[in-house]
Amino acid sequence: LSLPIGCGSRSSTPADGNADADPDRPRVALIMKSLANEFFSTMERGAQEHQSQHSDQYELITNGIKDESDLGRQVALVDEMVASGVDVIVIAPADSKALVPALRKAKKAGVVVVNIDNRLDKSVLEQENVSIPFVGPDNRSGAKTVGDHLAKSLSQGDKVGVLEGKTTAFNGIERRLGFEAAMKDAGIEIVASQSADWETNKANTITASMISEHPEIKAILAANDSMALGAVAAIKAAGKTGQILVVGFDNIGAVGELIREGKVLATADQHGDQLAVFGIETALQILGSTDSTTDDVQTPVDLITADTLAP
Amino acid sequence: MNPDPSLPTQSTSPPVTSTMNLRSVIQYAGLVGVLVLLVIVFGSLSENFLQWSTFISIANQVPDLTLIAVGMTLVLVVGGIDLSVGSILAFSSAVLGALMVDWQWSLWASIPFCVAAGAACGLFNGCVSVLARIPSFIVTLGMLEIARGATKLVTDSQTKYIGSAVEGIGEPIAGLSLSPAFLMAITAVIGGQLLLTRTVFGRYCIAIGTNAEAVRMSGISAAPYAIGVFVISGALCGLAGLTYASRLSTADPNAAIGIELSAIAACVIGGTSLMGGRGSVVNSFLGVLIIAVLQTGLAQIGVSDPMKQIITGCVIVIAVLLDALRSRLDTSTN
Amino acid sequence: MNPDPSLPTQSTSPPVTSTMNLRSVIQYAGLVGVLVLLVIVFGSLSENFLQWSTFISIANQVPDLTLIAVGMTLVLVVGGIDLSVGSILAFSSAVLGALMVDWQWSLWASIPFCVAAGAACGLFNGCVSVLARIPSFIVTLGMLEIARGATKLVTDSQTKYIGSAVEGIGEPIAGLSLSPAFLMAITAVIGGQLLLTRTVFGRYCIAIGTNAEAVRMSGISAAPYAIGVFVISGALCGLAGLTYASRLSTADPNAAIGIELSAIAACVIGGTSLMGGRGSVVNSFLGVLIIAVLQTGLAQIGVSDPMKQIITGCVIVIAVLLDALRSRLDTSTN
Amino acid sequence: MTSPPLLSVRGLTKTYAVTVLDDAQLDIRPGEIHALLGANGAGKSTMCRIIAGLTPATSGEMHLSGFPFAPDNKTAAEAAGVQIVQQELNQIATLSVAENILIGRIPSKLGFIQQQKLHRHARAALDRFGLQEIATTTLAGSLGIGQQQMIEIATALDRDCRILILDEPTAALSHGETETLFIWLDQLRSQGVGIIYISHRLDEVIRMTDRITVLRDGKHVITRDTDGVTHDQMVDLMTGETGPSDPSKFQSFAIDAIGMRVQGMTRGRFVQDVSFTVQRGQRLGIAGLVGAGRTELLRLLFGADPADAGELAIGNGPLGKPFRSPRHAVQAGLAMVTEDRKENGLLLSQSIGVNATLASLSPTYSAAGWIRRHAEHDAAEQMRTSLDIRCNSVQQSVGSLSGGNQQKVAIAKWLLQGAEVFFFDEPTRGIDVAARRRIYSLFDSLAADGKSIVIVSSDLDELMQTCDRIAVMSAGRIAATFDRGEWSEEQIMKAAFAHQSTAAV
Ligand SMILES: Nc1ncnc2c1ncn2[C@@H]1O[C@H](COP(=O)(O)OP(=O)(O)OP(=O)(O)O)[C@@H](O)[C@H]1O
Ligand SMILES: Nc1ncnc2c1ncn2[C@@H]1O[C@H](COP(=O)(O)OP(=O)(O)OP(=O)(O)O)[C@@H](O)[C@H]1O
Ligand SMILES: O[C@@H]1[C@H](O)[C@H](O)CO[C@H]1O
Ligand SMILES: [Mg+2]
Ligand SMILES: [Mg+2]
Repeated sequence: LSLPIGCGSRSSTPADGNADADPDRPRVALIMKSLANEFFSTMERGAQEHQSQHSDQYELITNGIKDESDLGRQVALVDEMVASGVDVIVIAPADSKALVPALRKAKKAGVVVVNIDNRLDKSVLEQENVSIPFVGPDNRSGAKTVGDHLAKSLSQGDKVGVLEGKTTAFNGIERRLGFEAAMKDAGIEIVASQSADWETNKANTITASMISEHPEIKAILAANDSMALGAVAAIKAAGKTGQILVVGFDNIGAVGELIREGKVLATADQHGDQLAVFGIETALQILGSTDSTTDDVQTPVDLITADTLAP
Repeated sequence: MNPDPSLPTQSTSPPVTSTMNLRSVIQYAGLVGVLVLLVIVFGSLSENFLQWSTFISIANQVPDLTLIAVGMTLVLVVGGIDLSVGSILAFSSAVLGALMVDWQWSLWASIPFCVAAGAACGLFNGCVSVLARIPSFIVTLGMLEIARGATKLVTDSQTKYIGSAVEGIGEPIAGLSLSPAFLMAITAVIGGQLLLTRTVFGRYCIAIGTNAEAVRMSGISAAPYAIGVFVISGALCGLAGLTYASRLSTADPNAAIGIELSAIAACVIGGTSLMGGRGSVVNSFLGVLIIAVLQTGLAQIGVSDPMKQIITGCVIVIAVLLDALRSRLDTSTN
Repeated sequence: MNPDPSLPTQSTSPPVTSTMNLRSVIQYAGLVGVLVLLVIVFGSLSENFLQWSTFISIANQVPDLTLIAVGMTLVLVVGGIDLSVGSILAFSSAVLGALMVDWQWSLWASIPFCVAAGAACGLFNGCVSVLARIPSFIVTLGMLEIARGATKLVTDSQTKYIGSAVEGIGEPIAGLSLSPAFLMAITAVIGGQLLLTRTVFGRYCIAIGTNAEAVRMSGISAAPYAIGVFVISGALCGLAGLTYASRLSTADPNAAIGIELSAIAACVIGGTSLMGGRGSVVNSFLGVLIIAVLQTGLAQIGVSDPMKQIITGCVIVIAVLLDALRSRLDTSTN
Repeated sequence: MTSPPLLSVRGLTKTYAVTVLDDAQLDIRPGEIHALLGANGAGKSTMCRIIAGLTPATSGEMHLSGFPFAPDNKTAAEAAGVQIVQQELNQIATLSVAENILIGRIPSKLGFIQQQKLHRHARAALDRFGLQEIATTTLAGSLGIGQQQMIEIATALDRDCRILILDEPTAALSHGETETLFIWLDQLRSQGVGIIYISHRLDEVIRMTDRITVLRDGKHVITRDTDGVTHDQMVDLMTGETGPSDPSKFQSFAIDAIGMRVQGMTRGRFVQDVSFTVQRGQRLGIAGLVGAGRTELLRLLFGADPADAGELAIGNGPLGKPFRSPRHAVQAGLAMVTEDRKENGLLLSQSIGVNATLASLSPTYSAAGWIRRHAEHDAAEQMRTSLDIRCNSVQQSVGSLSGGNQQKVAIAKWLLQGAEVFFFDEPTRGIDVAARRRIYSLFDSLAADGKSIVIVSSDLDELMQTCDRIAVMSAGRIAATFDRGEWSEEQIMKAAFAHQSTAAV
């Protein structure tokens, strides 16, 4: 069940007051996905801050969609941004495959395109015969790091549950694979693995029933922090706080608190606020150079635990 | 006049003898039957289903939807619809979160404002739709967007972690093993049912939903009642915002997206007419329970997500279908 | 009887002389006014809005919603509602994807099956709701889940990349600068309008939505018409699945979630009654355009996301409000 | 004249919750008008609905021209030559008059409506029945119910038939239209059509019909020639008891105190500059043709529609602004039994009890917002007895009552509420003779209580029988006012046509 009217797109005024004064500055469109996730509001804020410090270099317009499923709208946004004459599109695609044709058209129209956060599907890129640089983290190894850290607190033979992200998002799949690898290495069994679509409330419901179906579960591995929040609440409701560990991914503000309180064991910081910035910088570089082929840029992922957080 | 082709004869050949009460009692029995059936099915499919922990987990989930469904029943009875419930819930819990986190208010000081925020949204819905006479579908669809936008403004689009200060609402009261949230929901159900069946207010709501013009021509001004119902729905969404926040310990700007369809489904499963004039709060509650048991059960038996959706869809249709067949049987043998 | 409190007097005092057509022509003028207003506002706020490319990008987006809104108008006219449109769209495009990718069928061989898949879902909706006489709200809510689940089964919950084979539908025909998708949508609008206003089928649909019992009393069996309308809606969702797939070059299992509310909003903005018996396909199309222009305009002028939602909500309410005020003015000066 | 029956009905039984038709029989000969008589709820409409294929019989058999006849639906009955005009209106408000007339057989080519053919045909059907002033493109919903009724009759007459059933066709018609109808009935009779005619207006029955069949509680009582049967005998046959012969010796209760004053009330072209005064205890009748604006006038006075101009006062007070809403009118002491009970009088799907107490729930049947359920139930029971509402219980939904009994519930609502001035718009529409007398004596007792009563009726006899004064409306104006003793049917009809020619239609 879901919500209406695709009002979900977001944009912000160019942070620079006299945006129109300098027609030579390139216009950069940042197209994000699910605004139902604060990961992206953090991302947006990071980008805006960067822009205000470099307002002489580019103009920024940001948009997003209401949730991960609003794919049609994201494709439309690409069209609209091309229509409104932007020079650069930095995009976190909601779907690894479906965005490729639209982005190919954008490139054909002379727009520089950079892919961030969620990697576009390699085979589709090949079939469409486009190359789009990816700027983002290695989600699988990031998730593996989190999983490995969790494994230290568990013992061999323990049972855990996994909350997957959207099944159509490449980074969600990668994180699941990372979790699985870590558990396999430590000899821990995954007894339940379901997608909660990156959402808090869905994760809450699913975790609650995972716990009553598998009372022996020792930990929940959530592919992002929104879902980790839902898991923590479900564990609390079942009266098992402390008995079931939770790990997440993203390091959103709300989770920092939970880590300090010990309700979440660890998360991965993929520097969401910098992710768009990396993308924008890469795009501006391409714009400035004559060489049109660019390599992917891997951004850092850091493990966050109570120890790494300043008290 | 006769709005659903699927009910072509309802208005002109109502069941002969059945009174409102009798009808809804029969319906009640049918719903309990469906519920029991679901519990048995899930109990036999999953060894861990028939356990106290499952019931606790269901009891934890239902307060939000129950509170909303109570208000929705009333709104449907007067012949309106409220699509904005999810956004109002989110807005109220955002207000709660802002007060408790940013302003450091206590829970008790914040609750009235949380509920008032919901009631205010409901007042807007009611006033615009009733006084300007535009379909509540559109007004509340507008509010769905507006309140969601306001929520994001209030929370700055960030999930606000409130923490243990709000958790008490969702935790079992010592000795009772029921949480205040659950008790609030039950109170709302009982209060709503009494309001609808025993008070002048409720009677007028039913009358307005049946034939607003006849009510007007009886010298009763419908507006205060119709508006009142939207305010009640809004206030209950405010309460639901509180229970939601307490369940997740956070004020989540994306809370309860899409809950309107679940709430309406619960009401219709419970026999409330989308055309107004007919509804039972208790039966809507049973509708909520059916949905909750179905959700929890399906999650526990671990069928795949696609199958889960297919089964959910089928059960919704079948629940109403059974009810329709049964009531047709009643009428014809009666 | 009188289902929305916001319209208490409508049924008893219809405008004195205005015929159906006159009424919808007036409405048409009002909608065009709103549309022009929006274009002017956005044109003055964003220098890039009033450009050919903006209009092309709007024309690219509207086919899906237009096709669905045409079917929705018909369904609303007979007094039903179809919540399953988004899921049916997704299911049809999944069928298309499976045939073209897994079975390597050509586009032309696959299209009939894509449309048939949609029509079959519509047939189910129609048969269950009309024959078993249960509200179409519930049946299509069930179908919303069922078809979505089926979509995930067909696509294995993965986005299916179809590629250039399907893109032709969305690309401008040489010399016309309009895509087949857009032409299909326009054809559906014109065809739907003719169907509703010029054919016996359409008149019966209006009659059924107005007073199904009277239609039965006239010796006409309502079922084939009511079912037919759901089949048409399903088939149009199938076509929308095609245009959606061609726009994205993929079959996306999460396609068009929530589009039902947008489609219904478009219809209601266009003056279609949720109570049945009144509607205009052309005006629904204007509703679609208003929504699309609003979306595109807001994306271009760069307000923040929360403000965007608030503005969207307000515009929806105001559009209908203006219309209500205007038509009240018409009636009273008449 | 004993030609073999065109239609014969034997052993017809219909059971809902209770048996409403019990082994009933009927014979219709070609070329006769056959009255079907019975009290409200006797089963007349049910019998006709079975013959017309609208509802199945529980048991029994029918023969048409000697062949077994058991129509599954209306279309089958029509194909066999049976047409019905039902008691309740069945116009589709959002379709044009032409489409309503031709519904089920709209001329079309490849599914497309042939507009010209459609309107030409409808025009002819209306013209033939003297309805020149109704445009075929008008939406049916924008017509008054009298005009809608005429369209339904025109629709039936437009189709060829061997059996024509008219279920209270004149209930909403006034004199002129009724005469037009009768001319048509005579013509059909001479063409050999068998006509079943239901009416509670017994004078019409005596004047028009050849034979009568009386039903009582669903059972056949008698079939005989109309010739020689008197008004009172018919009533006795219907009620099964020998009642007092027409009791209504008129008595005036008017006292010299003003009940209501109305000055210059105007709304568009429907009501123009209407002024009158009703004394307390006085009964003022308002006569006029269909569409003369009588209903509009009452609605206007009751605050249901906004007025363009005018003033009024309840009781002796100074004239004041018209009421802004029915609520204000009711608070000031008005009550109005509406003409169209289905549309704006009753909550059809609710019980008799709920309907009866609707206007008086607060404060009479509630305390601190809570409904006093026993008091409410008792009140409903009391109304059931005093108005003789035929029902299984007061819990029964009003929609399942016979038309006449529905009307009684609509009246009960206002009796429980109480008021100083009562408006009755077509109060006996569809009400049987016995109940009608009960309502007349109700007028008497209200008047005796010092209440003022304004009665709109298309049944001139009714007005002449019950009223102290009669005002005649014509095209929105009061054309003449007569006191008892001064009026004659001729004068009233003349006044009714007074402004007719000048009225823009
Ligand atoms: N659909 C129904 N369900 C239950 N009872 C019904 C239904 N229709 C009619 N009845 C009952 O059948 C009885 C006969 O009704 P019917 O309408 O035939 O009476 P009638 O003779 O036409 O009376 P009237 O003069 O008031 O029109 C009534 O008691 C009525 O309540
Ligand atoms: N709401 C309305 N809109 C347009 N025309 C109306 C409306 N109500 C009544 N009319 C028209 O106004 C005229 C007066 O109608 P009204 O119902 O007052 O007449 P009446 O004398 O009571 O006759 P009837 O027997 O038809 O009720 C009629 O021509 C009717 O069609
Ligand atoms: O990487 C992001 C975040 O982890 C977010 O929580 C969901 O969307 C993903 O793409
Ligand atoms: Mg009858
Ligand atoms: Mg009248």
